[in-house]
Amino acid sequence: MALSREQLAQRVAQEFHDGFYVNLGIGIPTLAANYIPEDMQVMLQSENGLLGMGPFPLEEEVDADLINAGKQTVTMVTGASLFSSAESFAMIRGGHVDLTVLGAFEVDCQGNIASYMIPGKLIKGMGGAMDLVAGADNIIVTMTHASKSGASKLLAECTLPLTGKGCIKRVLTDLALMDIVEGKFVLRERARGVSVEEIAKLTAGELVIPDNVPEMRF
Amino acid sequence: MALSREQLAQRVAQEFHDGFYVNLGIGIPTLAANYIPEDMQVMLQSENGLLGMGPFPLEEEVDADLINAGKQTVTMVTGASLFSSAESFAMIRGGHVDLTVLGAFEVDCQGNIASYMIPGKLIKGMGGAMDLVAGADNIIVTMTHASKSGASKLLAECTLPLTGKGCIKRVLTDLALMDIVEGKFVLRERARGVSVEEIAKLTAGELVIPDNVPEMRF
Amino acid sequence: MAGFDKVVTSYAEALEGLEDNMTIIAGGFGLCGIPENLIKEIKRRGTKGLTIASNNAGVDGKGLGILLEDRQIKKMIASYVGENALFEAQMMSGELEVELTPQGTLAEKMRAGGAGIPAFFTATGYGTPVGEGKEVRVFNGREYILEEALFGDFSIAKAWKADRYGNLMFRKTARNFNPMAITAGKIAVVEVEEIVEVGQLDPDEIHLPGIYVNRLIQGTFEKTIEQLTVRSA
Amino acid sequence: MAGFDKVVTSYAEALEGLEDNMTIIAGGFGLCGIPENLIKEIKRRGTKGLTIASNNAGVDGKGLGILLEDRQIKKMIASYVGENALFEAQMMSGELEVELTPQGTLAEKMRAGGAGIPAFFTATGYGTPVGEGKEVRVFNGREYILEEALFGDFSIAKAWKADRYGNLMFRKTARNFNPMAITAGKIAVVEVEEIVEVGQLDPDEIHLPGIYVNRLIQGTFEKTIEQLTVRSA
Repeated sequence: MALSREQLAQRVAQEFHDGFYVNLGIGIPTLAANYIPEDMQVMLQSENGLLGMGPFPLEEEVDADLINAGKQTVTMVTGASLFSSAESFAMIRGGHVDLTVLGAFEVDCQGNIASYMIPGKLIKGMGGAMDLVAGADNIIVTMTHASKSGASKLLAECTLPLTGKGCIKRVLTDLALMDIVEGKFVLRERARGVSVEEIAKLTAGELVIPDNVPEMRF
Repeated sequence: MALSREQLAQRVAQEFHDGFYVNLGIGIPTLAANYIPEDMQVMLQSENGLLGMGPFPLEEEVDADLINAGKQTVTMVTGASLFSSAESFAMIRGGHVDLTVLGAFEVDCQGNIASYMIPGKLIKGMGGAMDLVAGADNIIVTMTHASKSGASKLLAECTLPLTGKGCIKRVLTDLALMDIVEGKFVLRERARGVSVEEIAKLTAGELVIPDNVPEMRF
Repeated sequence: MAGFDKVVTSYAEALEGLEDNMTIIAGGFGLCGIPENLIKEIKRRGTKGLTIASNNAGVDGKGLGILLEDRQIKKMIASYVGENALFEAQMMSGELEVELTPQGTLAEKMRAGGAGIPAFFTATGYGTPVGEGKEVRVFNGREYILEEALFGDFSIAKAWKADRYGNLMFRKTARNFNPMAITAGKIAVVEVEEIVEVGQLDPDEIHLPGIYVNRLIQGTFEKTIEQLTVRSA
Repeated sequence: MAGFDKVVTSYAEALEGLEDNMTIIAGGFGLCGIPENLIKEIKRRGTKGLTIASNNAGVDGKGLGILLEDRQIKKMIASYVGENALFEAQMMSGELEVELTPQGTLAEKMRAGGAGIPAFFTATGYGTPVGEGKEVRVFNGREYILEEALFGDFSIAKAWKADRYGNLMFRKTARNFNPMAITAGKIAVVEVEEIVEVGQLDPDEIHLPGIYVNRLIQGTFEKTIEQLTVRSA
């Protein structure tokens, strides 16, 4: 069965390590913060100028001067720091953030990602996504494996304008976890009850299927 | 008579305006701070990260963490601010400092300046001088007009390695104040009792002598 | 104004000299830390043909969004404009020119403008529409594109506290683009919540030195929250 | 060390992994704000063939000057080296390679290294020996030269206060090159006068976030004054 949003977030959280500075994109990536193991410290970077983002505020804590990159009111954890957007992206572009998680419309087996624009339909802008994918060594893309009509979003070549070129090495979909290695998707894990054949059918880019593809564990 | 160090400093101070942010190089330029008119506010920038440099400290005020670009202990005036070297040179390079005053070995009528190196003899480094001359629109070079043996330091072309190219528009020597306009020195003022002929004799670069060259007034 | 006192007492004075077709660099992220009263003054003045660089374009009826109503903006340089229906309509119809710029590149272009760096290389946007027509160069085996600095005729920004010399402190994530925006404008105008006497700010804690600030005004702020999100106790 | 606690308890541990022929980016201006104990530890380790980027090279017997005594430095990248007789002697004899770099360019090269900017244009040094062999390009009618970023295997720096997460505050002009130096090293080692508990520093007043810091150690400092200048009351 395809992963729920919560399961996707849970699986993302398995990529966290103690002491990681992490930037979580809007949507499912943000949910992953709810699944940080209790014995582990992870610090969240918000690209609008906050390192050490905490949970949403209690009603009486709400502060218009304290928001995240999605413009939501947030709080700070103990040990947080605040800085300008230039400093924030110096941090991101300079590769100081340990893990970046963000969504996408399409990914291809060259490691390209398209996530910010559908010509003629959706032109909201890239925000910080282009800097995030260019700056991070360690990126996880979370997305649905295919459209509702069954069209694969894991392509041989992205059809939409790119957010970044050759920068994606790991993709988590509602069906599978895949690495991108030498121009091919490599299937690493599958959602519970989802067959390798089903994943293969919905993956348009070249797919490598190892002998053993375990189910994800939560 | 040639200007004394104090008179040079006094003449430099006449170039100050109320509300000017000024960077004063080591030596005579620094002395100019003693001649800021009482009814005028001038703020001194020290390129090691201080805007609002005050006088030397009293003995009991000395703080090893508070020095100027010449590594001398200093104080801060009320309204001072502190920042990193990157910020300091962003300020300088970005043209935010209103006036820069520094010394030189040679200047030529193309606006070139040589101030940091005598090959084989003196290789101490340029410090912040190259950034200062490249970043400022408004620079005054203070120097002696000629060497002790009478060799002009105001040349048709600098002989020493340059600190900056085509960036000097005003030179104050112990004999004269000159502007550099379209590849020529233009004599603006002369030291008291120094003749136009004497200045002309000690100026190797092309010199324009206006009809009226007043003596400096202090 | 004498010496280093940057304080002006009216918004009209704060934006004196702003003319049609000028370029403005604006601070703020979403509606957080935006110079809301300076934007209202631009609307009041009716200045047209503006090019504005700002991370976002406000929302309908708030922030830079109010300048769209009378079509005062000719061109917008921004990273994200998804919060504004009027903006989208004017962009789609071609009335409004938009230069989408990655957020980090936009911040760095403003900093570069203020810091005397005319251009810099970044990996951001290489191989994407942002990189089209820009020089590509390889450093240490990786491709980077050349991005040029941004300069404004004016900067408009919002800080938290200032002294009369224009030394500034920002508060929490309302800092965002404000410090860099201020450095990149020929005339930098800053509105703040509080102006204190000179000497009341610790020199070590000043976020941006007053040398970058030309005019300073104290205002009152709505501080609209775009996405009010709370948790229960 | 668990989580974000960056504190180490010995200088040996602080510089673990430093090997011959590595590159070090060092903070400090003259003898102000220099990581004096980390420099002493480098001397104790006897590491050789080092390339060091630092605004100055210390004086005889102080600061980076002590690394000249056993010829530990192969190459120095600095803006001003005039305070050090041993340095001058080794430079003149060719034992020591020196890359004189303008002070502002040096600061910006360090910042660029930390900020993912591989190269930038600056007017500083155009038409001088510094510009020789470097690309020249005209922007808005003025010539600029291309300067590349600096990266280190290690950074060594000195701050005033830190919390255990490595969030840093600097004091007065001892800030100087320290923040940028820290960002440009693969392993950034910072020594401070005081380590406080996490939460004791105001997030708005942190000069450099702990994300850039790998190892943190508390030390005691001589703070030698190079030019003691006083006025009388």
